[in-house]
Amino acid sequence: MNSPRASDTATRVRGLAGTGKIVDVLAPLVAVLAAFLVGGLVVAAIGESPLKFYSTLFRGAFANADSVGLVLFNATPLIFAGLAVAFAFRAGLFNIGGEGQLYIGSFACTWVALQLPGAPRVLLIPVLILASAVGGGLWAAIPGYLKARFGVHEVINTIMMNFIAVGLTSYLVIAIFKEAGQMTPQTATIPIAGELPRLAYFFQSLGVPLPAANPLNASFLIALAAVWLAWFILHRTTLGYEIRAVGHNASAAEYAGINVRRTLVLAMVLSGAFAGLVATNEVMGFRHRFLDNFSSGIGFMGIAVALLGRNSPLGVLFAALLFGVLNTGALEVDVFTDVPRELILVVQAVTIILVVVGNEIVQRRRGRGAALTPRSEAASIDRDGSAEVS
Amino acid sequence: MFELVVLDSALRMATPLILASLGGLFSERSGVVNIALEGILLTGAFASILATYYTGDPWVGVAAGIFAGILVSLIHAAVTVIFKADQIVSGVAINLLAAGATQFLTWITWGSSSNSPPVGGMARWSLPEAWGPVARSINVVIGHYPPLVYVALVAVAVAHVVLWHTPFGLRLRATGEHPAAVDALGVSVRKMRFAGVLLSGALAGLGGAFLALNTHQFVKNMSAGRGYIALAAMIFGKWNPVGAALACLLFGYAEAVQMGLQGQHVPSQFVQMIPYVLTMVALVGVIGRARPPAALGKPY
Amino acid sequence: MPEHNAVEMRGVTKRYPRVLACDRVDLDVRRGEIHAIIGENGAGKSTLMKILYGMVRPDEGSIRLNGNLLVGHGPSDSIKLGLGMVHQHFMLIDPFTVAENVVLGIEPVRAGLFVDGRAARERVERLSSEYGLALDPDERIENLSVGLEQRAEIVKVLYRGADILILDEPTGVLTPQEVSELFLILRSLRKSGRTIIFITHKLNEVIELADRVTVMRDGRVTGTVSAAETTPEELARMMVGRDVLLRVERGETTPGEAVLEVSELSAIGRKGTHVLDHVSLRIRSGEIVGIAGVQGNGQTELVDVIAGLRPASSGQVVLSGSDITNRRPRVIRDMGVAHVPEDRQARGLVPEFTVAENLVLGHHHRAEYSRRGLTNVAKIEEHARELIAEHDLRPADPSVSASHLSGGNQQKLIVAREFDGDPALLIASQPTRGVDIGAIEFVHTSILKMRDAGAAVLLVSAELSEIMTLSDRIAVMYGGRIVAEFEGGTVTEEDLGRYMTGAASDSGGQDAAGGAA
Amino acid sequence: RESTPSQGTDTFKVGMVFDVGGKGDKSFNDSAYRGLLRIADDFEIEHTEFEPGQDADRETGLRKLAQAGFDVIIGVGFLFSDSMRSVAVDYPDARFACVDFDARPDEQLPDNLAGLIFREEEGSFLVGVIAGLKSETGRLGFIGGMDVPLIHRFEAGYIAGARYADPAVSVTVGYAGSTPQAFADPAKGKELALLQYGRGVDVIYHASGNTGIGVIEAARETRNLAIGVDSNQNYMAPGYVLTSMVKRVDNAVYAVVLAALENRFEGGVQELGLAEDGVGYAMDDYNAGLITEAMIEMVEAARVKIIAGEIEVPRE
Ligand SMILES: Nc1ncnc2c1ncn2[C@@H]1O[C@H](COP(=O)(O)OP(=O)(O)OP(=O)(O)O)[C@@H](O)[C@H]1O
Ligand SMILES: Nc1ncnc2c1ncn2[C@@H]1O[C@H](COP(=O)(O)OP(=O)(O)OP(=O)(O)O)[C@@H](O)[C@H]1O
Ligand SMILES: [Mg+2]
Ligand SMILES: [Mg+2]
Repeated sequence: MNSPRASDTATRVRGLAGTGKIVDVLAPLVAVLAAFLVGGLVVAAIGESPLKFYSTLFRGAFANADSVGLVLFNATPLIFAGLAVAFAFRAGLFNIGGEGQLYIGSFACTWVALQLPGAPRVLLIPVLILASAVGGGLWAAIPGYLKARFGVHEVINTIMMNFIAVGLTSYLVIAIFKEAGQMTPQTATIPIAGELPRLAYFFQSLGVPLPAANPLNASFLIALAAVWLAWFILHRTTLGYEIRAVGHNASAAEYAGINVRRTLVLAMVLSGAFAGLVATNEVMGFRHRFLDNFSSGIGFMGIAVALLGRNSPLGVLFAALLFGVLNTGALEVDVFTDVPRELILVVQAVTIILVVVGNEIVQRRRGRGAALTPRSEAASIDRDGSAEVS
Repeated sequence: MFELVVLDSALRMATPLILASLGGLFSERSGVVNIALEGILLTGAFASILATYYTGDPWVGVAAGIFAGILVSLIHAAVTVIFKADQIVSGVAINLLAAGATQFLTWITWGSSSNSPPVGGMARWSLPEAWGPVARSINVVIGHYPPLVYVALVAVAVAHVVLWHTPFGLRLRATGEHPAAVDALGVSVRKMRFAGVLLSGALAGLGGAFLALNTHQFVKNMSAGRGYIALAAMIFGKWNPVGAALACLLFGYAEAVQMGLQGQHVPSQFVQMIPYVLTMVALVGVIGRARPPAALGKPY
Repeated sequence: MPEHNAVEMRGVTKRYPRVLACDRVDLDVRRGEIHAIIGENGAGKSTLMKILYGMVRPDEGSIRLNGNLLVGHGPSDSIKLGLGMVHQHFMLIDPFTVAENVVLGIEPVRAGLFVDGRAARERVERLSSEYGLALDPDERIENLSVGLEQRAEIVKVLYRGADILILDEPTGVLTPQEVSELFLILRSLRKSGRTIIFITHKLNEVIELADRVTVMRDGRVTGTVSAAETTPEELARMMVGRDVLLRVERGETTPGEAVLEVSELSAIGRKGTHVLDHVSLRIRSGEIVGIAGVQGNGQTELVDVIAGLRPASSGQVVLSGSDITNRRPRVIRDMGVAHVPEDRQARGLVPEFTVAENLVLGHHHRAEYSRRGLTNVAKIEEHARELIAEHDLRPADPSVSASHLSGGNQQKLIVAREFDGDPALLIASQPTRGVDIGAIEFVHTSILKMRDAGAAVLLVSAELSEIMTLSDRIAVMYGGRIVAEFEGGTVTEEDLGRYMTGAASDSGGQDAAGGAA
Repeated sequence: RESTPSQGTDTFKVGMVFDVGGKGDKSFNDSAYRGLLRIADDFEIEHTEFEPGQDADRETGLRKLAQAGFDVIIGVGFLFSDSMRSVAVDYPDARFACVDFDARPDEQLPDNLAGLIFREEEGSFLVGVIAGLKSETGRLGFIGGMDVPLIHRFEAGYIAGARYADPAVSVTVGYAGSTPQAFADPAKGKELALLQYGRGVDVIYHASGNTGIGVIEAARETRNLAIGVDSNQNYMAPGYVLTSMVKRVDNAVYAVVLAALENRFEGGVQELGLAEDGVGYAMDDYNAGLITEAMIEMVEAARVKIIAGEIEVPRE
């Protein structure tokens, strides 16, 4: 039934579609390599050896079990933050508020822990994980609701709420919960029963010489579980189906009887919950207390991680590991070479830019394809309320 | 609360915000979201100190700040207008880049990745005292604030006139509303958007220059979220220069009051939150009537 | 030297990723004529005109304007050469005034720097009075009716000194009165020596207005004829590619109980006007009710309100005895309403989803596919395989993304999904828009099968022939109201046309009220 | 970074990790850095310094240095206290020193960890006396960086000293913020100072690290007086910096490294006050014209009394 020209088109299109998968993986890899190249050029430009720079970087990340443990430790919060962004992306939402959500999640976790001094481990740990998720989720629910109800763009509101979260937790820590007799703006430590075990002993028992002092802890396992969970929610639950439908095509979702507003809020809550889980590493696993201003941009790094991971949970895992390598290596570079760590930030930023640009080029050559970034158009809601009859 | 010193302080605090939000305005009126304002402020701040450090002339520093702002916004323009990549992602990446690059360069130049040495600031404007009492009373007015404060106020008026009374402004706004229509009339959407984004870089770069020159020093991350606040002010001001400037003044005032209130047992964190909470409340209340440029954020 | 044609296009070809929009098209437009271009949806008319205007680059072919070869030209070159285009989707900036829209790009300036608002206003006033295009230059576009917006577009073109005007489907959105006013304007423009290219797919308009007609089908030109020497039948044949329009046999039916009862239903649109104005309608089981009307007269809104996608401001929708007014879409779907939406890309599909996922869209929450919140992947796939086999969807792969399907197959997918599982009410909106003859036949037989199986069918279509072929009863909508109702087969296309244009609204309004009671 | 250590050599190696504000703050961090440079000049010592990027890097950074065989590792700032405690235990062979150590009451430190604490209130008292004597308006200002107990000590000593000199003075207090960033925000410092000067304050004492650069700038701009902190900041705006409360972090760093070199490093909390020359006020050519003999006499008298315990300087 096809005329010759139609089948020509079909072959061409099919050909490209076939290579799609490879391109999807290859494009970010090429971007990363190109960014490394840029970094190397900068190093050379300041008269240092790029070779030494990168060998130090990778030594810092891979020299021994301890380094690798640090990589995983540094990757852990980025996995959560990346999942938060990627998950919201899937609903067509751009959650820039990971930073605020992880602060609130961490504070909620700490606060609950401090309220339950005598609780047994089996109870406290799940409760604290829940508290982290709920804290982050509720904080994210606010911009989600404002988007769904009033159509206010979530980007601005999540940014505003980052500042508010930092101020609020700072106030709570300093004015109310500060550890007595200490000047560091931090709370008292949480009960030992609420601490996540470090993985050193576990790995040692497997014969991996991970030093006891290595901060890698069970939060990493929670992060792996979260990767699976994010995938499972998106692809194996009705809610995930609805989230993806809303993200891809809000008006089709509405047509299909999906409550678009509710789905948007729920997606935002889940996204915030992932961000809140950063507390499992920072509070339960590492510091065992809430330290004012501890994050220094984990939430923002999550955006980069999600982007690099093409908003798929597994991609987030790999991207977070890459950033973990870079951050861990950065410290080594900082301590042992004359190149400052800030160069790593530059490499990370260049990676993101190259990834988005590369993606657009690939998409254009392919004609069309899955959008890398949310179609804000699709998820925007008229104030007229055509999205819902109430 | 209405002491002159507080109002003075508010105006100075508002100045970088005003410049950056005017910048945001030109970009967004052309249809390009510019979250990169934060990074542009920072880069402008760095460049202005760098140039002042080497030339000793803060006005060269101002020029450098503007130039650096344009350079950074060029990246944003290229990524979003030519490659049509997502504008928010580009902005986020540029902010990261600016944070890393300015620290890196600070380290290269001055051996500290957190701050530059102090440089000479900008002299207040004044007429020679010898010109007599009239000159002296004029000096009271024009010498009251750092020069760039006046520049910012004039920029508001100029931006208003440009946007609403010149062909360029008409085309720019049209591009943000309906790029296809502009294209159909033979006006290059690409050129208009480049112009909008680059102007935004120039203005935010100038804002960064004020920030740094007024403190005589570059300090890492000294933009401290002002780019985002400027963006919020722009929305708060309904994408109008005068409205945005008023919103900036309000935010500057909130900050000044917060400092003025110190020692009076109002937790500073709460006062510092005022602009953010205000923005969120305003968005819910205002956005219905204020309409963002219809094609904002959409690549063309 | 003979006078050049105003436009000469030769061998123009444009490929899009999945279609050949224009295939070696030749087109000659003589100076001073009104030249119509007709063709079905997706035939490539708009693309051809955008290529002429310079908004789209052709892959191959040459274009001459008044004898000058255009190479790599853009809109600004076209404007300089006296070519102006009124686009199918208006290119107006809503918050700007008429005058601002008109002068944009060639603004009169004052003091070398500022837009001269007064000059702009005067120019607009002069142009509008010259051609009888009454317009207030200071009114914002967002406050104008569609007809006035179109005038603004025409003034825009005239302001640029165009002597060749392209109008892409200018009548599709106009009221009949506005259409006749437009025709007056176009004739006066022709009298002033201008050349007009006029796109439409309404045959009678062509005969009425045009000097010559070029017909397109599937990206190709099938011929150019003189309007005076042709008939609608001949044009139709050229458009569709065969002699008579395909007609499926509609057997007799004995309608049963009322399934859908719409009474006094109203809805408010964006501009605060009644887009639905006290509409009453009744459909019984085993009956197809067709809604005829010019696009934009409330058909879309009627369907959306029934489906729960748009709030009703007053009135009632009753489905099989229960009130479903302003219920959620999911509730309405679950009560047995199936809906083939008007715009399949925007509504009916999630193109990024797989075929299998799309085949449960809207049913995904039902117990078969969702147990305690978890999706039953195996069941969804099995369901997809069944439907794919039953409806001959191609490719027969449930895991392929729906965006990779051809237009016709996308429509078949939607039909397969919506017709599945014995709906009580089937709403079919423009069910055959942009699909080829084979698919049309499939869709039409499917609709009739549904009816025969006892479903109530609400059919909305811009194609009168489709309405006339399928409907047991026909209601005509105009201005948000039902202005007439007829038994199927008792009315001619011309009659319907008169009601659709509002020419015969008064008596029709009575009919409608009576018929719905 | 002047000399990059190669791993595994036998030279004595000192690593320094900075606080927020970092090297070049002309104040606290620079004071520590000066001490390091001085001892590196006097002895053959390899040294490296860096500023941690993220919070977790504080501990990891200390650990890396310890692993790389550094002999002395110095954390500049109380934010290192927690990390120091745990790293010191894990690396008993390295010696650790933490400036401004955040000691818990009655805390027992490991042998290889020295917590250096300064009695800033004593030095602050002395500059308070100078300010009280100098002020013409009778209104003094204090600008702190981060609103924390450490800085409250500066404030308390300063106020006590000012009242000691002139019981009628009033002191306006402002803090730049509640996050570490408050030590690195000169823009804010300047505005806070301009506000205070605008309200009739004529001498402001800042204890705000980098933020204070803005305070001194404001003094210069409005022709008022500022008092520097930690390092001698008198030179920064000659004629407008009344004096500086010097905290001899440099001396402390020097002493700690020297002790380690000479194998007499001792762990535990070390408090350094006026008696130990750990704090003081700065006199030099830049401020000689601002301070009279009579003022110095009174200040020196106060110093003697404090050391003798006759004056009890409040800490809060
Ligand atoms: N920008 C584009 N990208 C991809 N395909 C396109 C694009 N524009 C048009 N097409 C496709 O080209 C074909 C011709 O479209 P065109 O708009 O020219 O049709 P038309 O004859 O004007 O139809 P209608 O009567 O519906 O306006 C259609 O199949 C359409 O989907
Ligand atoms: N990206 C793709 N990957 C795989 N198959 C594709 C892709 N794009 C198109 N096809 C297949 O190629 C065939 C031709 O597509 P095309 O859109 O030209 O169909 P068509 O001739 O218009 O069909 P229809 O009459 O059903 O509209 C279709 O069967 C479609 O399934
Ligand atoms: Mg068309
Ligand atoms: Mg087709």
